[in-house]
Amino acid sequence: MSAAERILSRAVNEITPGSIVNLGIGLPTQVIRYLPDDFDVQIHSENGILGAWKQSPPEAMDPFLIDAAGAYVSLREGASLFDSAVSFALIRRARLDLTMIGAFEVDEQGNLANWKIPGKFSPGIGGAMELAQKTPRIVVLTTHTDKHGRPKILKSCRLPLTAKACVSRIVSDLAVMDVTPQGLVVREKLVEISDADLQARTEAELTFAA
Amino acid sequence: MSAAERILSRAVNEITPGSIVNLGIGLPTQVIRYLPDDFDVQIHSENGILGAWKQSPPEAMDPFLIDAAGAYVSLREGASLFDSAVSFALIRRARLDLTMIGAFEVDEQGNLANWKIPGKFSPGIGGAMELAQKTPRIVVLTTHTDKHGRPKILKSCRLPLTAKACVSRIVSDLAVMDVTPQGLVVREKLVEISDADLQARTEAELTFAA
Amino acid sequence: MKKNQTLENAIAAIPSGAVVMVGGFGNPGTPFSLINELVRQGQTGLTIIKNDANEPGHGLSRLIENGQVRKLITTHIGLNKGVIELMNQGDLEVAFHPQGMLAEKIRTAGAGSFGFLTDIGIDSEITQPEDLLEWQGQTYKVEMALPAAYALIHAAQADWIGNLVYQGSAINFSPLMAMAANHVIVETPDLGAPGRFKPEHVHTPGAFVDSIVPLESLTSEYGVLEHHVRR
Amino acid sequence: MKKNQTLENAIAAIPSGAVVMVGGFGNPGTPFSLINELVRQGQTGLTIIKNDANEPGHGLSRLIENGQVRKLITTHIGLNKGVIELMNQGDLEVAFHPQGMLAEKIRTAGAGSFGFLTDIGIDSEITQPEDLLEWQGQTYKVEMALPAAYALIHAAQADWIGNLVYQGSAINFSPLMAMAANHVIVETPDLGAPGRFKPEHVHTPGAFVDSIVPLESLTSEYGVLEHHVRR
Repeated sequence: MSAAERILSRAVNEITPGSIVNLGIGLPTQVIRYLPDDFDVQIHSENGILGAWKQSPPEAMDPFLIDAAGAYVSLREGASLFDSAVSFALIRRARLDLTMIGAFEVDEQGNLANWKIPGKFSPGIGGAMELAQKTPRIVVLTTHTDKHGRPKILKSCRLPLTAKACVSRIVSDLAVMDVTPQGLVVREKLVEISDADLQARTEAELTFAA
Repeated sequence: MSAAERILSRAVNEITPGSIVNLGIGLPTQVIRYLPDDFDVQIHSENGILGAWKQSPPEAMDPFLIDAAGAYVSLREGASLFDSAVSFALIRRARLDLTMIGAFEVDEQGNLANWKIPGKFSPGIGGAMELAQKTPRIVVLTTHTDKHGRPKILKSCRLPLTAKACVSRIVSDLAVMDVTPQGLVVREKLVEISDADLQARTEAELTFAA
Repeated sequence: MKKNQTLENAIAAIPSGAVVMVGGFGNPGTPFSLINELVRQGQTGLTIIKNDANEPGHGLSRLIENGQVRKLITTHIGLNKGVIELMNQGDLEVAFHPQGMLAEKIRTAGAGSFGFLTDIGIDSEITQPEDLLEWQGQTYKVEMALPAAYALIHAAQADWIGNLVYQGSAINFSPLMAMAANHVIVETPDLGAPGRFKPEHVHTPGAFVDSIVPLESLTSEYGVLEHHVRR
Repeated sequence: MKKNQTLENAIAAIPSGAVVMVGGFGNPGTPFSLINELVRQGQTGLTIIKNDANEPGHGLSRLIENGQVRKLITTHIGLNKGVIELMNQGDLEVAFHPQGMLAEKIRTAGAGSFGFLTDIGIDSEITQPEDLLEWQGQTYKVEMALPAAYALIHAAQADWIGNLVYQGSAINFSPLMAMAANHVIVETPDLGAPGRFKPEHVHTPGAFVDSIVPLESLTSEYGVLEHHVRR
């Protein structure tokens, strides 16, 4: 299993039946492929969809129906379509139960940075800030380290924040960690790895649940 | 012809083809009965209708479709229905061409008072303030004097204003008057009446067009 | 997720003293069945937000006549002499707003915002000096958002997950209140399975709705009011 | 009243230097034909308000690549490296807003209001001290309304008097922009007579629309983008 597959196959278990879930651009939108076809969930897409579902077969693909990442989606029974003001009203009114979102950096206070690398990457903030600030539960999906092997899970974010103290849980390719008042607590490991080795790949201090 | 009939049958000529018109509670909503069936106009009702039309026959009456006065209306081809926020957005964005509205008092500066008689009558302001303040053209339909024979067309309104300097034209049961920078100018008389007699029933100073 | 509820349980969620929005402009959109159950259960000290007070003996007027309402936030009660009298006697506190301002205050709460800047009524007696804001060289009136704990809504049609469709002029305040209240209770005579609506025809997405009460049929109070028929 | 216009005449109404809103999130809702005509006519110094810049060689990106845009007010241009480069070189001024704030700023203009009070991004680097307002004991960020002289909109269906129906995820910013712009220009491949829509299915009431350009058919740029199909 690739790192991405490990993250996605674990992340799908974060979705509880009956919930309303936003999937951010990148890894999160791919979680939808891991959901059973009859699973009771409504996927929200910031561009005005409640009830988005998996990609249609090519002959049924609707060029006027995409998710926030530009992928062609289908609609479930009971779906609704609306304008961007209603879509973000739904976000700001905390009618979502869960948002899964990517990260450049996340830290032990639950701060999230995922929109700007000053001087390098600043394509705009999209819907991330409102999702991060207003969704009751944020689960970050991220590789544990960047492509150079440097930790992405930090003591304190160095990049401009998307939102403060917003993250509840981190699902990396190595472990599942919760943000708690006592810092990051490792709940599960997704690979064979020692506590010391996991800590070595993490800047934040980890607590290992008994 | 009664006073009301004189006002209504003259008022209907204020509606130009292709226009969007709001009819206020009272005399104005009755103007709709005087419009030819094929007349090109869209009647706006503040409770969320564009394209309201005459009362349906009893067998076709829809209890879920009323105008702002509570009367059962029908819809024309091309009608649309929307919520109260959109309805008043349309008003505040000045997408109406004309509002016909009733008055307790109107004055020579075009000030309008039609919502409150302190100590006597204050049932709330409804949609009047936004209609009066934001419609490009306001035509007041009113009897020239009140039921005690006192002038309703004044030098300066004494009641709390609905909106300042908003009225373009007054259609009374006696005359049609325009609000101009030089004060009220009589454009037409709707009954046989001398200039002096009309002035005697009017507190504001009238100018008689040549 | 099925949001179906009995009438009794749905209304029992509302405590005395609650702030409750009620949809409807005149009869259309008024959730008579939900209001009647609130009358039956007897919660008191309520603050009600509704465009109007309905007409004597009907809808919201019943709740007011029964002494359950402490404060009414509204736009116009001209069709209800009884409620005007209660207001004039000091037995009912009434706050009036221009209709579009009431709609926009509710919608602002529904958008998760806290207020908006307007010029409506800015030089009229409805504006107090403390409502005025000087900002970037201009003067505005600040209208604060108007949220509520509960909303009572009538929908022509619904599905189990809360998608709503309204009818005729019964849309009015309902979609705005469904966005603005923390707990949204809907009555409908026509409840069905998800998939019954084309997604672009849904007026209120199900995410805004908490419980749905199916009505067996519409009683006569939902019908044509004879005194509003022009002869 | 018929609002039909030719493509050429509709776009000729827009002068150089104008502020123009453009509907669409990604491809859906982007009025490619109206944009292409604006490229052909060559108006310059435009300020464009659009969620994104489309992808290189398509839609808004063509207008930007052609040097006609002075300033872009947007939320995310991550799918357009060429436009990011123009921004980084200083050849294009870009102002970013969180997506829901952009939507709400446009909608606020569309509601005839002047600004709103929010807490989004209030303690982030997108907020400057001069954006903050102390009001009734709380601190808010003031977001001002964002109006425009013109809006370019794609509708799936329309009628002669301007009633619009959108399709799929192509609704997005379009109804908000139709409310917010002073002069609203719509393209549609499916224009018909009034009466074709059920009144409760209309997304944008005709009163907000000024001119309608019928399209003979939809060109390939309205179709599926192969590189967004997951294999």
